[in-house]
Amino acid sequence: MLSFIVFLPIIAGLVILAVPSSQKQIIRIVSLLAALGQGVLAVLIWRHYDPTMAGIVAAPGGSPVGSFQMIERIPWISLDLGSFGPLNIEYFLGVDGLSITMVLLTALISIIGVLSSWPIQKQVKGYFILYNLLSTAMMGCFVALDFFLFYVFWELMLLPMYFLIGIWGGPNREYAAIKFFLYTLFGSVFMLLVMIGLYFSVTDPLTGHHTFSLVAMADQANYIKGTILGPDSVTWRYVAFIVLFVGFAIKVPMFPFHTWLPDAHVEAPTPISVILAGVLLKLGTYGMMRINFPLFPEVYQAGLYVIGVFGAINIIYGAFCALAQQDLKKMVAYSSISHMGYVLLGLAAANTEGMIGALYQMFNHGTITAMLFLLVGVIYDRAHARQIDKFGGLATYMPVYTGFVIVAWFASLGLPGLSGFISEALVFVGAFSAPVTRPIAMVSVLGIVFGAAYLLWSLQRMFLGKRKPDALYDLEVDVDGHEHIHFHDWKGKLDLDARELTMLVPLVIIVIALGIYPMPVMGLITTSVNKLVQVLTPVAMSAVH
Amino acid sequence: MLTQQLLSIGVNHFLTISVILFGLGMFAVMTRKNAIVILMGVELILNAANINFLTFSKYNGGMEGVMFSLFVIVLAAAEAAIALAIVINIFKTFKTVDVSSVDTMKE
Amino acid sequence: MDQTLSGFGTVFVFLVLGIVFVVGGYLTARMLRPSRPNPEKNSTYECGEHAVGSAWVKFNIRFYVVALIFIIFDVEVVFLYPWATVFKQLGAFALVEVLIFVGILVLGLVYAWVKGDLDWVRPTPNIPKMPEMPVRRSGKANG
Amino acid sequence: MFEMPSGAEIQSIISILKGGAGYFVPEIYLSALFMVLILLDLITGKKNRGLLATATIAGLLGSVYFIFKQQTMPEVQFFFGMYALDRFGIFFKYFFVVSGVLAVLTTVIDEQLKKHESGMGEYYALLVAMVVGMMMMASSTDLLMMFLSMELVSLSAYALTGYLKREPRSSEAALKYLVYGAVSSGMLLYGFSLLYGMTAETNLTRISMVLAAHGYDPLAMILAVLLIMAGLGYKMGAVPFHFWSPDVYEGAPTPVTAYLSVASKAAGFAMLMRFFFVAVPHGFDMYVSPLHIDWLSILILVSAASMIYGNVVAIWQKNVKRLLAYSSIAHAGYLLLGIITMDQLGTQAVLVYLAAYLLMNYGAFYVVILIANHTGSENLDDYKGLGKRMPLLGAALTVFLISLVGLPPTFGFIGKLMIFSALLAKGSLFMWLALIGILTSVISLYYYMLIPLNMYLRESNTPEEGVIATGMGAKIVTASLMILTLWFGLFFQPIANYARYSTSIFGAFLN
Amino acid sequence: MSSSPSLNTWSDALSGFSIGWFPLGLVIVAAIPLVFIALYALTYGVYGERKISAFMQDRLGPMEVGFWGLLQTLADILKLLQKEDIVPTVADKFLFVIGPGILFVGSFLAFAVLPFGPAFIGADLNVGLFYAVGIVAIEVVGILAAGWGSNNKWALYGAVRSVAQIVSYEIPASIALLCAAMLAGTLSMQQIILMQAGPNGFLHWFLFTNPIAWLPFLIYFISSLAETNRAPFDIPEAESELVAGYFTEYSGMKFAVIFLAEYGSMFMVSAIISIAFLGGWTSPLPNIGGLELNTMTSGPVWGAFWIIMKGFFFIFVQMWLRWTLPRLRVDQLMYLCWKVLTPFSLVSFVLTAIWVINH
Repeated sequence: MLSFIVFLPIIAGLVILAVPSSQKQIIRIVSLLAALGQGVLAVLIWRHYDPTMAGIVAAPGGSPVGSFQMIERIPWISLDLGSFGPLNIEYFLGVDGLSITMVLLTALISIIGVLSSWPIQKQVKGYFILYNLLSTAMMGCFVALDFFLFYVFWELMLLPMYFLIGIWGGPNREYAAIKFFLYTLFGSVFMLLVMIGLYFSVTDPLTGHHTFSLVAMADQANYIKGTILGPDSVTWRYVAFIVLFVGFAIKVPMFPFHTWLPDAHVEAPTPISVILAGVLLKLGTYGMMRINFPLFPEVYQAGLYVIGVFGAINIIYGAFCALAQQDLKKMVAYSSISHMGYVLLGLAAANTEGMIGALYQMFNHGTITAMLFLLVGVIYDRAHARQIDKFGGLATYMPVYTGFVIVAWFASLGLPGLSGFISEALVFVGAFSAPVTRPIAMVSVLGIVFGAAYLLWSLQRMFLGKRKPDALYDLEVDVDGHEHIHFHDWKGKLDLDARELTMLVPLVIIVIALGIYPMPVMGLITTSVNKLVQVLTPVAMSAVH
Repeated sequence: MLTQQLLSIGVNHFLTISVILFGLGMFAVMTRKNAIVILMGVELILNAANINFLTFSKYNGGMEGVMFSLFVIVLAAAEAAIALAIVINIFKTFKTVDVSSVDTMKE
Repeated sequence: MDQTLSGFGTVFVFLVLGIVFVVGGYLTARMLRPSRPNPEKNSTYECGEHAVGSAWVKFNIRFYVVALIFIIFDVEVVFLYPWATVFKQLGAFALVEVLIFVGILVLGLVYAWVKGDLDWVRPTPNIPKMPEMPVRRSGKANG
Repeated sequence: MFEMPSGAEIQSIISILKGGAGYFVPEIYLSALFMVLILLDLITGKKNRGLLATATIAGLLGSVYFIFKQQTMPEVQFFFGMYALDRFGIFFKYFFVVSGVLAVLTTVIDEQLKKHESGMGEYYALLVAMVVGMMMMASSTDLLMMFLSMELVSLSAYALTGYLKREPRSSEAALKYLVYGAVSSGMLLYGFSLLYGMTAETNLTRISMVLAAHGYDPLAMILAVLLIMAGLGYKMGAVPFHFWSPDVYEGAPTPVTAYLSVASKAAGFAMLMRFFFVAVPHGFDMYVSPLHIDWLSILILVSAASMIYGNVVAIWQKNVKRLLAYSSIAHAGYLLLGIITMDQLGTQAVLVYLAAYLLMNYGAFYVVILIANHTGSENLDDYKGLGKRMPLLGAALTVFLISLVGLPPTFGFIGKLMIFSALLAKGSLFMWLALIGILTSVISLYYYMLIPLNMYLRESNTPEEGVIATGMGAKIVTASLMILTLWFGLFFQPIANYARYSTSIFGAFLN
Repeated sequence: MSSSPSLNTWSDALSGFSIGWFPLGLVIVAAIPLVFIALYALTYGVYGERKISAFMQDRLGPMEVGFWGLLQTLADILKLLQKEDIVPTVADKFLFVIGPGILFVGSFLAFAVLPFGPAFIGADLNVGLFYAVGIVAIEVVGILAAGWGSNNKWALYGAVRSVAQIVSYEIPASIALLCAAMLAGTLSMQQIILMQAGPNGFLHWFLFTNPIAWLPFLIYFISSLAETNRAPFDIPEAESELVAGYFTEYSGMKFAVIFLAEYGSMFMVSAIISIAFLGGWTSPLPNIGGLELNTMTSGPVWGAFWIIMKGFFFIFVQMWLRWTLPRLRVDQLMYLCWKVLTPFSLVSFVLTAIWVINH
């Protein structure tokens, strides 16, 4: 089942390859079908998922695949390396609480992404092939339980993303694409070294051979003394942790490594922004939770404070920057940085509340930011510009649009009753209850205030009041005295059309529903997060040793 | 008499000559700009190696060194042939055999 | 070993004696001959006219080609000499080997032949320009 | 000076030669092919390009049969220990035959060579001669044979480089290749002579035995090794013996460039491994006493310098061939990493990396030629907007470049993975080298991606539009190279296992 | 080395004789060929050539100085010694001076391995034939030095033509000699001659013992003409177009040295051809039953006589040819060398090899 959900898009991509490039509609429909198929599969997985099983790590003496579900484990490569035993790489997929939510999110965002790609006219065939490749890679990352496989999927994301930004992006797309590519590659190449180092340091307790299995790696008992990343190699374990952390932090993006994000977002076409913000950023934090922390728990414990500080910086710095932006999309991009800061803060708390908050925030941020970018895309489609100053009084002329904007904006700033509130609240509860992060949490609360500030201010400037004199649209008064506005190049419906509504309505429903009743997601993740926290706590570690 | 004097020449004498030849060859290679002169420097190097081979062959016994030097001579000739062909072609194209001025491709 | 070396020792004496003879001849002549140089006498001979330009004219490219072919053949022939002295003992196997060796050589010759590298006058416009020299009447015997 | 051998001795020599000839069949066969090609060229006259190319490919593929038969033969050293038949050599024989076939395939499509006024007989013959020479480089176990085979390769390569006589760049490249090549082979030879002086042996195994038994003068040893490194480094195109490679790669006909950058380099590495693993004493004692410098430290320096220099300088290149030239210097650095580990895993990694490099570099050059056929240049600027106009080629080139960077899921990634695995398996000893390798890989991404960047992200300067037609054959070759690059990126097991099998002959020599 | 004890007795005895460290005996051994060259060049070389050419053209030649002009060459020598030695201002002095020296020394060194009979040879090298072929090639350097050093167009052209011609014809020449070496199975001059010695005189000569040797013999003879720049291969010094070739600028003693070298080479190649194919110092006369002509005409002195006579015979043929055949053009020259002589020399090589294997 997991294989299907991973490879369905790539199959669609192959089908598209065979379709002549003039048949744009067929290409779109094939992609949509693939995405919908993914959605159906995701729902099936969700229905089959047993939330009482934890995952994360194999129980000592138990099954080598732990309590993961929907396992698919096939030997992939087996090489004889002589004195190093065989090199075993497995095709190893599985889900637990950490990944199931992400799988759902990815499937959802994929569907929305395809819908939002509908208006793209330039090289449709190439676009959808790359899109489907990206979709496969993302999904693969979330379900891979073999480090090697994970790495392959991880790197596989880069190239489609590069081209999607670089070819279908805005005027400065070349710079943005290269920057995105270099930053993320810089983060990930070191992962390769750590991966190899881990391979030589970990043995599978069952076979006695070295292994790439993340499940085995998560168990500190499987590390061999005297190897490069063995329990006694303190320095290298610190180095490895930092390297991995930086690699994932670039993806998040964490403060000093964030500069690629605004560029990428501004230049990327709307669907890619949606995917980027909705799924890709989550990979960073997911990687931390899946790989970085469990594999080096003692380093994680030692670095909680630093992680927390970076989280706070992200929250506040992101908000500040958002406040200063003229470009609506850039503002949303910086708001993403700010919101991912909450995830980091939650991770730094190192307790159940914080972790659940973080994971939940990841899911919520995915949906909310997708909405934000979609809405930005809507106005960009019409006006071909996004300067906040160039609008004004849109509420009068585009009431439905404004309604959606208000929901999204409020969800983003964490208004109670909407999903963002619950996750942010949980993060803060966790952060306050952990002594290490308490002072950081106090500072971080300011972020909410700033968040409210930039969101509300932009709302006011764009939607309320009257049309600005230098606005990007013309005002017409018809014979009945009704005022209409008219965008220069826009032939379609002024307010949201059916396709846009199809994308936005489900997201709004999810945001509101999860704000009122978060248990569908919470229930999925709690067991796993508990287990994760247990694996990460010093007590558990000492029990292992 | 003369033969005895000739025989009193030892391995070090030969090696010294070989080193001097090698040094001269390297010097020519490094300082000269004329392709032909550079190739002559290379011939010096090859011959220095030949002297080594023959000396060692004589003083260590064994035929390998002699064989080696024979083949080196042949290869030197082959190399000279190809080198000449290329240099002639260069001259036809560039009207010079100055290596430093044959430099149309930039860094 | 001794004998060979003494053999070449004799050759060395020949060398010395040859040089002595030449140098001696020069010296004797110097003592006997007059020396009354003048610029006209010391000028380069060019059929009694003043020499035009330098002697550094370009040669027919054929000369170089001949040199190339010569180098290859000459060195290969060198290999045959030691073989020639012992091949009776070596028997048929060595003969076959050498025939292959010579066959490759012949192939090279045939190649050069067919490609026209053995023709002194080629149809291609490879005839060098000799700006310093008056144009030759006999275009064929160029050189 | 020397006694004439007696009749019985001569007979025994002859019987040894006769016995050895049976193990030498592929080389003999290819030498015959060389001559047949020349004859064919002479017989058929001018209009024979297709025939010659077909004959070359058929001939090269025919040699696979003989190499295959060798797999079942016992592993021996023959011709008085000058030459070896072993798995290591057989691996490289296959490698060179494949690269030869690819070289012919690239030649067939190259417009520049098509316009060449004189025939192509010599070209293909020299190509085959190089294949023979490189096979011999990989299998030689004697200093003399090593030198001879290396010169055979070099001489053929000089001629091939300057094959476009009317093209100034080609002549210039040939001159530079020749001058540097002659000097470095002279240095190599001088190093050999010193080694011979120290041991009175030319056979690699016996050299190592003598050195082990009697010890050696470290100063003379380091001098000899340095000089030999100069010769081998030249073949490999590693810093600081790389000066020739950018100019030569740029100036030579592109198929030759591809051939040199892959096959000739691989032959250099094969020889390097045989020489350093077998002949010269080695070990990790330099870490015991820092004053003791041996060839391993030289290799480490060379490797690091190559990776850094090649990758950094490549950034500023505007010519794609030149860019690939600098990158090939960098790849020599990566390959050396595998040798530095001095173990079987590292050697295996080198072979896998070479196999990967064969596919991806040839693929890249293949597309570069196809593009140059259309645009008439290899400048990056002329690649603008080509992605749209040649979809398959663009995609394939991107795959090859990604593979050259070393990103999954391509064969190049597997090569890097194996190399770095070998390094890290040694513990933290070579961590810094691995770091250099990784960091320079990131740099390499930048310049490699300049090509897709120009192809896809920038608009063409010329108003031309529409898909550029490429021949069906070229498309098939490109696509199959691309698919192989991806396929082995995912399922590299057979090649890696075969590489391991091939390296097992060094078992006793490696630590 | 397995030279039979009767060989080289005189020269070996001489070379063992030395005063203190000075190898006087060796010097005498070397001086004998030197004197021989000088004498022969003066008498047979210069005078002979003039007389022979005169007779061929039905005239008398030098008649004034001495009886039948016998002292003419002596007068010429005195003239050359006294003549002013002109070195052109633009010449490369060093090359100009050293060129004739190299020429002469190269030519003279070849005489080191020339057996003047069974008992006398400068140095009986085991690679004698090879040495001779090799050392004669040094002349090329001298010619080039002379031509280059003169800095004169005629000289340079002459030198380049001469070098091209000499090196080209060296290929068929050396392959032809190779055939003789194969027949003999040795490269030592004395051994080669011994292989052709026997009671039946000329019937033992390689030229007559097998059906192939006439081919390399002819090839070598033609090539040797070219190697010594003799007519009809004398375009390097073709007086009608190149004045005097590479020695255009030479006068006085240097000119004399060049001439000596030329005549030395002429004799050398003639001697080599007689050694390789015509039995060297062996007597041509066979023992006919009781009439032991061969035994009677053998011995050290007879040997010297025979080899010099054979040499002179070929020199005579060379002079004869000079007045018989027209000069070849450059392209004809190269055609003859590469497309006729070289292929045929290879053919003769293969035939000889097969013949030797089967006998």
